[in-house]
Amino acid sequence: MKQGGKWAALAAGLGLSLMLSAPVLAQQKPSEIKIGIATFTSGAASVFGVPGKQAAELLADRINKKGGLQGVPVKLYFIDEGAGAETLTNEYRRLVENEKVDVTMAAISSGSCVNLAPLAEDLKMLNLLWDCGTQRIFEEGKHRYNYRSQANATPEMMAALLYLLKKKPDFKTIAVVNQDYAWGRDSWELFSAALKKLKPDVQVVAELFPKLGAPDFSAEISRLLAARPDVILSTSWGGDLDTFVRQANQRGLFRMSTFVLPLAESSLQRLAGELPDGVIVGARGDHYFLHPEYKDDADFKSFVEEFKQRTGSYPIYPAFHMAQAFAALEAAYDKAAAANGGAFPDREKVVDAMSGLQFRGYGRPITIRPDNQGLEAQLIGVTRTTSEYPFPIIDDIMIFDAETIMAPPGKNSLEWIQELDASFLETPAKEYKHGK
Amino acid sequence: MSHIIILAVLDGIAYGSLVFLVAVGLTLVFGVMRILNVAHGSFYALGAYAAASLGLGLTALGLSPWLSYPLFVVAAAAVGVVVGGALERLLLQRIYRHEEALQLLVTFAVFMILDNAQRLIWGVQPYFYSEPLRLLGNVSVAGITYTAYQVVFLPLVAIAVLVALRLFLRHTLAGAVIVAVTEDREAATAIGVDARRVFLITFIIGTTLASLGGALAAPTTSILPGMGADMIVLSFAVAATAGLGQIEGTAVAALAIGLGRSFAVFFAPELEVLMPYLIMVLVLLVRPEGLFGKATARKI
Amino acid sequence: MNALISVRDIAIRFGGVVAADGVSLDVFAGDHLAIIGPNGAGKTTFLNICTGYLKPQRGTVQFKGRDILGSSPRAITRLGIARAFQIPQLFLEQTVRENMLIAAASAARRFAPFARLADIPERGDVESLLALVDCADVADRKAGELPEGKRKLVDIALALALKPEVLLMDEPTSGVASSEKFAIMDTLVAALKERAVTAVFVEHDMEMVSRYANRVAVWSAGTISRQGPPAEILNDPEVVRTVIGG
Amino acid sequence: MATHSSLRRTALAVAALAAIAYPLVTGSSGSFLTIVWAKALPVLGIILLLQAGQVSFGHAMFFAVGAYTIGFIGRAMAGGDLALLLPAAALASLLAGLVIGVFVVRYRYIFFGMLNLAFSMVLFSMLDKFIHITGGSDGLRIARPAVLGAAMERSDYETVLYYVSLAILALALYGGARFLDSPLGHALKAIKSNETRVEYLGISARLVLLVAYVASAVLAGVGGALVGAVQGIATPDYAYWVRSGEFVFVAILGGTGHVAGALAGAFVYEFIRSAAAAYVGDTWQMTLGIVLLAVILFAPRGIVGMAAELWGRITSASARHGAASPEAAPDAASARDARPLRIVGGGR
Repeated sequence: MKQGGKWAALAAGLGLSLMLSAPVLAQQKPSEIKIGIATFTSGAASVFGVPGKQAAELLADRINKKGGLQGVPVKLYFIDEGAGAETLTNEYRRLVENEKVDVTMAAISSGSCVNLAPLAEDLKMLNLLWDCGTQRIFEEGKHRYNYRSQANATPEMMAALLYLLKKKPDFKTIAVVNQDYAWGRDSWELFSAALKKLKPDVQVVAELFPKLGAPDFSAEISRLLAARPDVILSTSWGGDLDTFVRQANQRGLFRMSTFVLPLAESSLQRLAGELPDGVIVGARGDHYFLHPEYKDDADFKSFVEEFKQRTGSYPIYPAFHMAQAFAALEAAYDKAAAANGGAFPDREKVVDAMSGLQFRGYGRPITIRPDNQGLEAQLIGVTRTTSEYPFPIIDDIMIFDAETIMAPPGKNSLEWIQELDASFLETPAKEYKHGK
Repeated sequence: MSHIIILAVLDGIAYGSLVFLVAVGLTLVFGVMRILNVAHGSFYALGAYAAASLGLGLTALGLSPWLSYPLFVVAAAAVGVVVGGALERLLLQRIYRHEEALQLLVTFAVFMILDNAQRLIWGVQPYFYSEPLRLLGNVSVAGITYTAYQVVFLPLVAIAVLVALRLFLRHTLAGAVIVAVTEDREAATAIGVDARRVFLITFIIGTTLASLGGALAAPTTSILPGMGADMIVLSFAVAATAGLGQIEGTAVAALAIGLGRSFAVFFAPELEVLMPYLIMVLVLLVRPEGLFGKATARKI
Repeated sequence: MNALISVRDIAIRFGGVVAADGVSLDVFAGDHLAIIGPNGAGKTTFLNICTGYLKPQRGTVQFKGRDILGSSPRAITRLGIARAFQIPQLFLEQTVRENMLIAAASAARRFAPFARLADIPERGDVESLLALVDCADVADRKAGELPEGKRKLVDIALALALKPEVLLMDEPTSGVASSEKFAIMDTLVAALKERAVTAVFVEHDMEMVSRYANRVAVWSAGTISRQGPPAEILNDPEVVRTVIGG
Repeated sequence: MATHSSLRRTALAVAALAAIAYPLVTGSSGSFLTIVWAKALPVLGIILLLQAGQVSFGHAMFFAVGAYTIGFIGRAMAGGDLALLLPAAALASLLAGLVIGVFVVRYRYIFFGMLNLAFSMVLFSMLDKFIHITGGSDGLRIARPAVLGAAMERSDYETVLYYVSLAILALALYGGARFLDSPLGHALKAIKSNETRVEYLGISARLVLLVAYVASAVLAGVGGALVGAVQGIATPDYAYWVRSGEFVFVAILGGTGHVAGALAGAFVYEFIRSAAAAYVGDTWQMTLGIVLLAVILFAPRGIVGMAAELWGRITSASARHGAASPEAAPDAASARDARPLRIVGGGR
């Protein structure tokens, strides 16, 4: 304390007065809890973003109808991931700095999450990674303000692989057609590493990475028809997946190979009549409007029906992911309030409540691990045409528990995969038959 | 090996045919109006959406899916005449005397508006209408199944459009007038050609071709917001490779770029996306006026 | 006496039109050579060839004994051959003074990236040249705003600002008001003499030719049909019939 | 006139002071404005090329070169140092501008634009495709670098970036204005109205254009590096043609007659864009498109042109004749019509 003494004294005085006023502010309930949500409202990925947004609006209405979170109504602010990285970060800052949101839910794209998570950390803003899949964020750094209310790419891929190995253990060749971006590449890296470990004799006959948003897969399909793989994996989604499936179906590729489409739950309603029976489809978690364990649950049914009524479609996994983020938030406020002696918690207390949080959206209950990663069960099955719906449903469902198929906290997924052995094939799963 | 080459050639032809339809419209508009229409890709998208909407309407009304073929042409022409015509009359006519940079930007603005408009009108969920593709069934080449629509119908349409354009430009009065304006606007106006009319007609033909490309692509693909953005650069690449304003050249360049792409898928998948731009850069560096373009000197 | 510019046996055709076929012509130091001939005979083409804008199918062009065929207009300009145009070639969006300063800066090779154009040492010469062609009053106007006659004069002044050895002019006073053109040509020609600039001009106006040329070459049917002093050529009945018209 | 220029100087000083004081007064790190400063740089580059009448529809490639350069170096050097990263980005974009410039300055108008577009799409495809090197479409993360050896918290770092960007922009605007007033700059403008004459004055139009092209590439590269540093990420979108189009858009919006157009355009564009994203959400693209159309149709000289006109009207009723012809002279317009399709610049 030499020359800076005066300044330090001033700062101390200012700090003291702030501290004195702080408890007064904290005890007062705000008039609303502002939730900033990053989602795609433009671009190809809006096939996920818009159902996510619709679900958020529906859920906010429901929360407000019953009085809000700890008695405080919620208000939603949406920002568009499709507007590009700079606009998105600027928008995110605007939400935090100008709109003064209390919590954010960002985002769908792994790219957006990689971009926004460190920003949230710097801005000390509670952020729920509500839909992005990259396993890297929590494997590569420690976070206080970022939490993921769902699974990551590793269990999603492991569930698909286990299901394939259980249902069709004797295949010899495989080909992959993934979108050419981080998700497509990373998911294949995880899948192929585990496949090599568990079934080393399988030959990869084609690795195709058409660009994201490619309008035409004719040449890729010709190549697959010529290569005749036993299994074709594609983790594509949205319009790309739909186009690929249509073109492949038209040219008889489904008759030749078993398809594994871990994200196809989100396309089922659109692919009516195009997706034959027997295709392995996943849902990035245990999300399905006919979830065998909950489909008769009143709360579940009312969500599905209200969503269908509002939007004209049954909810797909991004809608369920959004529901999980809201459930996490609700649980966090409740837990923080309880820890606060029933008083309305300030933001930091809500963040404190996040670790180890347990909550349930419209699937099995989820726990936040110490590394802030959510533990979410994985549902996977095969397509089947029924008379009940004008599109294929998922049958022969298996649901895997999360812990059994993902790297433990602090462990890199690829390293964990290298340690897998044949016993992994025995990973238990609950099985369900449609209509039983 | 030869087996694979046949496959790659077929895929290249199918793809090139579609790209040709779009690129030839772009090149025609440029040749006559000297405007590079950045919104050209939006017409491709609008054509696809219009075709799919009409097609789904057919299905809803329970009418024969065969009607979709004539409806494609109707959809394309409707988009070209209504949207293209309005654009030329209301906007482009005001900017013919502006600098090129401003003209490009006007079409860029139109691109932004139309792109957004598609999303507002048709939403974000992919649209499909693959009925016409199914109707024509499959053909088998070297043991590999192809859709007749892609490897027979689309190339035939492309050839028909090429021949029709040639006949129109060489053997009709309207065509002759368009050619005259392309070659020397000053002289053509001096002998009493109504350039305004020629521009309008050309722009409608050009945008109709783009939307026809979109309409014909509709059964093969998912129709999504933003599908025009990539098509526009691709058709630029084709048109520039051929030499802007070159109708027949565009067909050759479209085929070359289609083949380049499909061979890349078979032999070097990493290069697939790069292929059209690599071809374009290489051609332009060697022949700046494009493969078939003619260099002109300024009169002093 | 050695020729400054020496053209030998050039031939050029555009499609079916023969513009030059076996043309040979010498330009000597101090010449004020007028080239006359019917419209469309290829006189401008001749200037285009001499300055490297067009390449003939046959023949040679030498400047001070050095082959310049195949050189670019830029390289030829740098050697000391400047050109004024039939249609004035100006920078329409810049002021007349800026037009001139660019030329002067180029001649003096002043291209330091952050020095002001208006401050180059040659700015005094520019002002006197503008005064010479009677354009000082329009120096601050954009070239595009000038009437045709003024543009012609600025076009010539631009070429002079390059301090050339040879100046090629294409109908220097077409478009200039007839009341002014002799006054201007008087000053111009005096300035050319003072600066020892050799001049070649393509001309239609026989009065101009008789007043300002010391030699005349007749271009017709793709060849130089006659050359000699103005008094002799302009009175030749054949020339009168084919070129001057009657 | 003296009062006008002193008035202008005062206005400039006030604006500069406001920009300098902004973070101090508001306490915000001003990242919105940092983006504005940074994005004005590539726009300034576009304005330089527009002086010669050339529109690059591919300058985003240099923007990406700058951003990826600091990303790569940062990755290799555990973040690196801003004092090293920015010069490195400038150097990388200078080299890229030189290599590509040598090819593209041979072309004019649409061909210049298209060749630039083609090069940028090649770069875009490569950034997108070579995912193991570039991170693919998710982008390359740019770790927060040290500044002159000092590691920084986000808020300090952002304040530093704010002032660094502001200083670079101020320098660039001043340098740009000086350049345009130099013989080279005037030769550049001369290329636009009459390249033939440029050559007939013994000036190499290609060389002049190359100088401007390399300068514009460096401006775009430094702008990209700054945006990358603010965002903490570089994505292939940085090189996509729509972004190149955006730069041209901003240049026209701001006005191409003066270097200040870059700043005015970038500011208004970012403002409209954020406002549109915040208030009209789903139609932000359409809003921007309509603004662009309105500017071209009703104020083709951009914001700076409008301001100059307004300024002229306010300050000098007497000096009317100078400002009275804002539109291109009819001669110039008809000259454009008569101009043949020009592909290759230079000698002929």
